[in-house]
Amino acid sequence: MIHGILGIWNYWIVIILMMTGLFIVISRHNLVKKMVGLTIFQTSVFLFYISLGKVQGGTAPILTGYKNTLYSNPLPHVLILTAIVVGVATTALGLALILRIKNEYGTIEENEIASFNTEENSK
Amino acid sequence: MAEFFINGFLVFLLAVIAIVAIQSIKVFSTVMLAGAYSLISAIIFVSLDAVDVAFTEAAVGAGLSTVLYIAAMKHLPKREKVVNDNTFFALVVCLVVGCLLVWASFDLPQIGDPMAPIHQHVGPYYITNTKTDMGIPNLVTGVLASYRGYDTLGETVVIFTAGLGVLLLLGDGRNNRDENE
Amino acid sequence: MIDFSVFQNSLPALQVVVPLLLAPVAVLVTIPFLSWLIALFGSIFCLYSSVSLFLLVSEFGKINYYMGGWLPPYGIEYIIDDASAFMIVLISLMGVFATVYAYQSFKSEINKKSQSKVYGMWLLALGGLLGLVTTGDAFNLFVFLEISSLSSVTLVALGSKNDKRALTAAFNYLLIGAVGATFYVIGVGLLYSITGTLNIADLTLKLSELTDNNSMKAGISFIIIGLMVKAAIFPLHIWLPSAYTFAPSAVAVLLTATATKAALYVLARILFTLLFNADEFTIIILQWVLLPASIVAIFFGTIRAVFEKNIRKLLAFSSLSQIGYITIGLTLGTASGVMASFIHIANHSMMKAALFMGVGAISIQLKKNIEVIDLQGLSRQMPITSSCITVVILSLLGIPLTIGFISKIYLLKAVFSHGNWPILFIIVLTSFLALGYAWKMIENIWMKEPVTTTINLKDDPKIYIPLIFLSIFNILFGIYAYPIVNAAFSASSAIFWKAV
Amino acid sequence: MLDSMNLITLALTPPLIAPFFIYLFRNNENLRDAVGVIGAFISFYATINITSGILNGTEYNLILLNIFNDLSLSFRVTPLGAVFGLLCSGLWILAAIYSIGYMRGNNEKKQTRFYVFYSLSIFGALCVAWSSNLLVLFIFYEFLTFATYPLVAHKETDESIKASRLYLGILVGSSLMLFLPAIIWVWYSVGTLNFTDGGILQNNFNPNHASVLLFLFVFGIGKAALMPLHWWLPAAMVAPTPVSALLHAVAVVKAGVFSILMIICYIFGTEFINSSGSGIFLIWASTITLFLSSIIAIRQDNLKARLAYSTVSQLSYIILGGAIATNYSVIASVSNIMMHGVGKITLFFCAGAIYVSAKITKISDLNGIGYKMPLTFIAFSFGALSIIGIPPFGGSWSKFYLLLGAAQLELTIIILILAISTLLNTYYLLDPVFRAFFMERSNDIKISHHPLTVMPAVCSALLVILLFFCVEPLLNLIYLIVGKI
Repeated sequence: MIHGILGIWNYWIVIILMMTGLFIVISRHNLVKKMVGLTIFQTSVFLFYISLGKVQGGTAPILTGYKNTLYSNPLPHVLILTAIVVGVATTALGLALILRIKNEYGTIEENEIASFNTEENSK
Repeated sequence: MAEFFINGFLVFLLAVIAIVAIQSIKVFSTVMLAGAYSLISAIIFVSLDAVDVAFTEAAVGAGLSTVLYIAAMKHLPKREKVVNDNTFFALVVCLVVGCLLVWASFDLPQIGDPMAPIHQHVGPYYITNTKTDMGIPNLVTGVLASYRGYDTLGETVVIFTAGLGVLLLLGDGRNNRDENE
Repeated sequence: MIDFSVFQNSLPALQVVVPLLLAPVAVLVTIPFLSWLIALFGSIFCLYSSVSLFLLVSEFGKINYYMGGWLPPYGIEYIIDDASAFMIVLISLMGVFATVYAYQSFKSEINKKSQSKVYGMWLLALGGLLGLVTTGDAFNLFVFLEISSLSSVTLVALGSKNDKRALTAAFNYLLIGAVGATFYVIGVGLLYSITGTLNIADLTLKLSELTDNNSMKAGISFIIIGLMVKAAIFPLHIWLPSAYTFAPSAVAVLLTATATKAALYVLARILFTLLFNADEFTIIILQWVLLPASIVAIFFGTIRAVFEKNIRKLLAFSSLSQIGYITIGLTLGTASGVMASFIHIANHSMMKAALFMGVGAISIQLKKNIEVIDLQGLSRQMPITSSCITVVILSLLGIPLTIGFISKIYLLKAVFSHGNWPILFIIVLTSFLALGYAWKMIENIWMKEPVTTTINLKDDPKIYIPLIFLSIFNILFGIYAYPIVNAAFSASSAIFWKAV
Repeated sequence: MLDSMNLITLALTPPLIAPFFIYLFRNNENLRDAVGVIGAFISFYATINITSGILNGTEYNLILLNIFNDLSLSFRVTPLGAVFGLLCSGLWILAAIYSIGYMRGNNEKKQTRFYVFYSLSIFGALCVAWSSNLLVLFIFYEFLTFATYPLVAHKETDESIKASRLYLGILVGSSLMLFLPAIIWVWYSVGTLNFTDGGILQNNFNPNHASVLLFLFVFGIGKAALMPLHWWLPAAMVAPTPVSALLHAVAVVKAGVFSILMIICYIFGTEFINSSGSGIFLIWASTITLFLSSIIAIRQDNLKARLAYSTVSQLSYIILGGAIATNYSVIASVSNIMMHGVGKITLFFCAGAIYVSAKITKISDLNGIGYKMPLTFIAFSFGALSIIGIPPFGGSWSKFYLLLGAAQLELTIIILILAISTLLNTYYLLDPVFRAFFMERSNDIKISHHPLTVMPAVCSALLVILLFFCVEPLLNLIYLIVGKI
């Protein structure tokens, strides 16, 4: 049991980090902070994937030419390369939206925008 | 053992950064913290043998997106107005999701275990065949460009989409606003 | 000289890649009309390729297309079977209608300078959705999920010319969508870690060897949560009402007809392939998660719609409840239930697309978000649009001789064979309550005198042509239900592996 | 002689295509109004041919297309359907003529829309009459509801919109929530929905559940106005009188009871009703309805409302006959569809004629008016006497058979209630005639006749008498049903 927990403790850290990111996304009203939370959330997920690919005593998956070299699994790395780029794309679009919102509403606090919108609705 | 402690320290740093990011009411410093978070993750990636990912994370995650944030922050308020009415809800959601993940982690293979399924299936194929199929030593590049090349095409399309979106929202959208006014 | 057989063989890839590659072309053309033509060409090409794929599949069976020639599970595989062929035909058909409609909508709702770029975005959204439903790789699915998300977010945000609330709607859509997508990635990661593969078919095979594995259960749960966000299943629907309300008319048509439907399809596929071996867990997911969610969605959506004044929001809430009917079909966990869901996926997208078109035709002219009272006396000013809207509303209510009726009897029959009486009661009760929101539109259109706002409205042929086609479909397939019912039957047997 | 398919097509086409011509001729009043009458005659001709063919043992089928694998959109004329079809198309002629008089005499607006939907409603009723399976019946049952909605809401006042909401709410609500599930239950249990002589449920359906199924059916068919679903009928009286006359005395309500009889005869089968004991609750439900509505009718001062409650009561006579499910009671029910239809349309024609001529809607205003419009009131009294069941008027046959049927099963209490109800009928239906002829009028009133409103009333009043003496063909037709079940 103890061995088991030691072997998976790394996951738990990653889980805590993920949840911190998610917490920021849900609890903060500032739109930029929400985006930051999203970035932290996603980066933590990347950590999770990369730690999956690790092999004890392995090396980076670049062929060394020696026989019997133990390589870490390249597939999670490939996936995360894609995911990083997708994450940045999301951030960029989100920031563009935030800028427009600031332009139109004069604020980027969610609760202020919400009260603004309800006023608009009741008009 | 040294590696273990270094990693432990880095991960501890990440946790500290994340918690400070929750607390800080200066949006700007949160943004910088996010950059630092990415950078430290990149270092951890290196220690986890993911060199390519580390480079990309450092360049794109820590570099590019921080630049984007900073550029955006020029036009945005620097301070957050703190309202805490969502905290409880957020806490509950995070606890539930977190517990689900912890529960799931009991059946995950241990980190670094070479007998884990992912090191038995599909992965080894790339390690043995990339050289003969592609003739390049970097496995990640090989897989990225060829076996899963279609993902990379999709990734390019995502970037194009986001770029086009930013252009539509900021370039034309604003100008036309002005035209109308 | 083009080798035709090569072209024919690579159709599974082309139907996704062609719209994606046409997107930059449409952007670079910079003349709105030409861009529109390119978008139209793209969507018609998709329709052509999906119909020929559909015919191929129904004749020769499943097509597996290996991207780049790498065999799965090492490379990425595209699967066209009866179910995904059903979906691509639906998506591309609705894509063509929406594109025809889009010209007039964008012309008046979006600045001239942006229009070419919007058509590029439009093609990206279309291609993304087609990729979403045909891919056989769990991670590739994520990539296409993001393509379609980001493009739909931008399209929604473009409604800001008329109403700035479109921006907040888009931001919420982006944020919730991104969190959902991340959940999906976590789920895929969990499953990957215990199986080592990303190919969905391979994954299914590997998972069937495992029993009672926490990671498997959690992984599937995360994937389902992620997809529930995209499919707007209660309580993860919160992005949907305002996104549908404030988006440009044509975008609302596209989203309602294709985006949520594609996500629902993927959800169904995941539910009935990955959960193959986890009997008990399947029951938990279906009976204790999805079923209550759909029931609440049906009631919540219907009741909110009854009291809603803004028509687009009304339609959005109605969509929410209709999505509930679709997921109820899935929760039955029987082949006939899945079949009912497929029928309603197709039928609901035809109904809602037509309704959003009809409502858009009015809001395009009034240049504002219209309310129910703005419909007063519409039958005098826009008789054709009014008649089409009326036909489709009747269809939405499930009146005989329309497709809504076909959906309803198949759903009821599926519930009957399952023997679940409370659900039966809920379905019939809510379909009666739907009369509450649908009828107030008909009353205002036909039984009231025009008011000042509606006095200058006119029928516009460029807008009502696709609308007429859709209304005819609403009746045609309601009387001659063979094609949809049969296609849905093969689709459901393709994804429902369990003993039928 | 046309063959079977063509005859059905010939009967169904006029009401279906008449709307196009009506819309086409919308600017030429005379031409437009003639379309309906011509269509009615063509349709009636075909129906007569079909009916005589049925009497000679010919089968009439028309298969249009398959909706799904095992269900087709098709028509088959059953003897029961022939009776209802004959009633609808026959009275359409009179009603078409009458509505011209009424709409013109009253200067109603949107007459084109009115005629379009009027004709579509007839189409719906005929399709209900000749449907070959439950699904087709349901389809056109709903079609009929929606086709009559614009007629009920015709005046577009707040009152009429409210009433039509109630109309639609009750009819659509009950059919969606009870009727449709019941159909699917049958479909699921038996595998077919075709109307078959002797029923399809015997041996295929758990007799213990039969009561529940029948409950779903009779209360799902809101058009039959069984209490407590009768509210829509008085509410629908806001419609112009031709609508009340043809639709809410003949086509719509009769489509309701007709559907119930079809279900009893061709889905349940009378044997199954009796062996499973599922008819018992229906006997009581209909008895209570017929008694209570008679009492309510007495208290109504509005003429059309009183007629509406009288209709509710008479519909329950028909359902009662079906619920008792003996040969005699079925004869009573089917003949009452015909007798009550003709009788009640006479009453409505007269009510409309009174409204057009004198703008009177209340019974208490009728005092002494009889001598100014004698024909109308004589016709009214003929219709009333027939509905009460007094010879030599048609309605007496059905009352006679109903009593026979009840006596056969020794349902003493029911016979008693029937007797009391008949007394009440006599009072509330003859009360207007009595006032019109034998009471003094305090103030004078101007009368302006429109001939087209009186003539149909007189014709249908004569038809009431004719039906008493020439009941033989009708009874022969009904024996075809009873003989076979």
